[in-house]
Amino acid sequence: MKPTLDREALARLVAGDIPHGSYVNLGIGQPTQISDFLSPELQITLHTENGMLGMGPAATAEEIDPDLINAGKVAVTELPGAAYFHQADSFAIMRGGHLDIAVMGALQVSAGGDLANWHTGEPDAIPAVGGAMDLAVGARQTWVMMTLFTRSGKPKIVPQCSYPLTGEYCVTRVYSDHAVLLINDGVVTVRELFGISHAELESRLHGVRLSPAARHGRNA
Amino acid sequence: MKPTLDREALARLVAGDIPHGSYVNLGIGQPTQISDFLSPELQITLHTENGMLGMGPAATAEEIDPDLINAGKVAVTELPGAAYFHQADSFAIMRGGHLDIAVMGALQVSAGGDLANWHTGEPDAIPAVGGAMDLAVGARQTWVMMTLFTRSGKPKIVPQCSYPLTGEYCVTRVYSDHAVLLINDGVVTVRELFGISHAELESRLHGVRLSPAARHGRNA
Amino acid sequence: MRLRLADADEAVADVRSGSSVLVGGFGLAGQPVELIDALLRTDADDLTIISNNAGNGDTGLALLIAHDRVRKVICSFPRQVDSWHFDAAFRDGRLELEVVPQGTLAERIRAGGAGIGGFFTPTAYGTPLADGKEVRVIDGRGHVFETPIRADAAMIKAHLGDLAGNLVYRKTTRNFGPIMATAAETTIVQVSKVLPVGSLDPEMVVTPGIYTDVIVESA
Amino acid sequence: MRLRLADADEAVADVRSGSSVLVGGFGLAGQPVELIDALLRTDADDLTIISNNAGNGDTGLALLIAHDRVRKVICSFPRQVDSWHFDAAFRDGRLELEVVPQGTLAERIRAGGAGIGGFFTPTAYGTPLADGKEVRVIDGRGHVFETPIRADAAMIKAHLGDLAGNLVYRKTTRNFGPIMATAAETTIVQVSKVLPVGSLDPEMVVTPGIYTDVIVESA
Repeated sequence: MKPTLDREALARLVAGDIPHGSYVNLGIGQPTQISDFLSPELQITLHTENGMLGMGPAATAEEIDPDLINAGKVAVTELPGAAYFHQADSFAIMRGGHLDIAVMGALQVSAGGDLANWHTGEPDAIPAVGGAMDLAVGARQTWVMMTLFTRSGKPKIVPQCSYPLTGEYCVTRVYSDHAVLLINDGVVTVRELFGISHAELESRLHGVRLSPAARHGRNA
Repeated sequence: MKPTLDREALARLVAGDIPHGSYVNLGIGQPTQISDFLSPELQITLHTENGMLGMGPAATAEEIDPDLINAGKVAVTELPGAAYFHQADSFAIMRGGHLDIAVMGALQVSAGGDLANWHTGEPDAIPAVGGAMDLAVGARQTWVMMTLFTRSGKPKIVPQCSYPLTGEYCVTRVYSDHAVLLINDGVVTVRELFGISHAELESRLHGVRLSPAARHGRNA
Repeated sequence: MRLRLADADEAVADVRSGSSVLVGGFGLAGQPVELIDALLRTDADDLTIISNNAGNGDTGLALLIAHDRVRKVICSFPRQVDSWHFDAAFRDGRLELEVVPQGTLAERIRAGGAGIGGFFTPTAYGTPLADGKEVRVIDGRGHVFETPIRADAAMIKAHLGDLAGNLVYRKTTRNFGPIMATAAETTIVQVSKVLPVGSLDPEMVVTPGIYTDVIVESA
Repeated sequence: MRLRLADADEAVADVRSGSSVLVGGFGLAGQPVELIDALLRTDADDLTIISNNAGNGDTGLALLIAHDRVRKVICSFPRQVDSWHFDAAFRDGRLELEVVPQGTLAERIRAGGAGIGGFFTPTAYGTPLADGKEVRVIDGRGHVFETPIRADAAMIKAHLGDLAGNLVYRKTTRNFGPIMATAAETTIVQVSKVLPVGSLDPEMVVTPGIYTDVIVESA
């Protein structure tokens, strides 16, 4: 049995699955780390929804420019071939279906691919959605990167989301510490497992029907 | 009685009525001539709907650049302070209410300010509308520049347009060879007459109720 | 970065009979003449052309119409002094025509590229071009519901492109290029020069490379 | 060319109590801090602020909220690590909040500036942010009807301006500036330098001068 993935290994795994030449938006938080493992030969172009294509790595000391930040408001750099645009144009790229992949964190993902990642639904929570809903409806593929269980052990893959939705039927893959899951038309297929058996996964994801690992390779 | 205005005198009259600092779109045909009489001190900025603000006069021999044309597809020039933009942005300027004045030709104008200038309605006519409808709904003021009567002597100011409309309730002024008319809430006020008496004008514009000349000056 | 460099014939080879094609330009300014000429050399017909005009003189779009390759034209201003090929085809009933106000045409193409499902515009309210369309009074003003336009291909002309697909235009040739580039399955761009990545100032880029699929250098 | 040059205090003097104000910036990038500081020095309150965020730390927008000058915030992402003034005002019920997805916020502002009466977007369909809104299935996909946003004033930050009001931005500070400039009765712009007319390349202008009403140089 392969060991459970730590955050770095998970980021490396996702990075390796992004096809050559893709246009990608990496969400705030854990997905941001994926960029550390994208090799230049892959010619992957990063989009940041605050108005840029061709975003480079985080800026270090002398490179820091407060006028050049990513969606997480972290100072970043500009790669050759970059372009800047305003917010309406930036979200036209997202909503118009021009991004190949968006990778986002999640609170819950349903077996049907519904995504919940913006609001716990608690009455005193302050709602803040940012660009998550636009990414969810817009990117050709939405991948989720998260721990498979909450700290208290509750599964984040659920038959139906109990948290308020970000978008319906949008998630196509879930990358987690314990499993890579493919979601397609309500069928959840196990691609790879880490530190957990299929039987244990099934028992912990109660109510979610899992198909066995696909035979046709990683990029299915 | 003042004499009838020829096209040049009419263009000069309209030019003199455009307030300092205005943003203006001059329609294809007769209105284009207005630009010959706009003095630089007036700081009037011309918009051309094919994608430019700060359009200068028609290009002469060595200035002609096929990449720089106006909406009538005539080679023009660029003034200092110009800006280029694409069609969606150009029509956002028009439809969004940012132009002070559009001056267009007309086939008919109704007493209520309806404009007909794109289609004779004849069954074998090939319809072509261009930007006329967008200008009619978008400019803060729509001025019409035309002859007051057709070659056969029919009035072009009518109780109701018989030609297909370009826009409803949009025309605020009509500059013609015989009269300058102000249209406001269905009331047509005679500002100035040229080569025609008020009584004769009234009789020839049968069915259009005319108010007497306004007392409060040219820029009413 | 999935940009394909091609010559004009290779570039248009994927435009099949029955395709819808957005064609840039306002009159001749910005019209991708080399790409249209290449399309003429294919056998694609039954085309739907979305363009501001319907061809001028005996070149470009006008020839495509003259050779009966076009089933339908969606445009704002077909009739011009030199649109004799369009005029003849239309009067003969060889061509379907949808006239759209120029600003509505631009906005529909933008909506197609921007994932907007439709919009209400005051343009054309109360006119024959609103016939049969949903209307709604918003804030006391009549509006017409308009739907997005997307096409199988876009053929546009830009000034300079880089190998990341970023584009800049020249003067009033910009017109429909930037919006058409966003609204097609395949965007084919004719440029006067293809530059190395990093040659264009990122602040000046008008069309980001994400929209460019095929680029043709045509000096 | 009706541009007014002013200092920050003169520039914001027309923003009255009860006004709606579009405020540029994504976090601090592009936030017109000098203009907000000037607005703090007026006595305008009961303001509706439309901005992506609801203030950071103890500066700019955050202070406007801290001083109870804001009645309502329309934004996409109020809660941040340093949004304590917003958080407190919201929890105390001193502030009304309308959360709008960031792309819908941008598109509503663009619609306001572009004379569009409303549009259907797939964003937020099936989520609580669509509650109470008109929905429509278009081409098999659920859409939500969204209305344009216009405001009494826009306060934005650009990089350079010329005396015709043309503006260019710098890197990711461009964000909301170009669309907010189009959607206000009065657009007030803070720039680092005002240049003579003709200093900006017409191909590079992002906001044409027609949208700029008041310009403040603030180095």
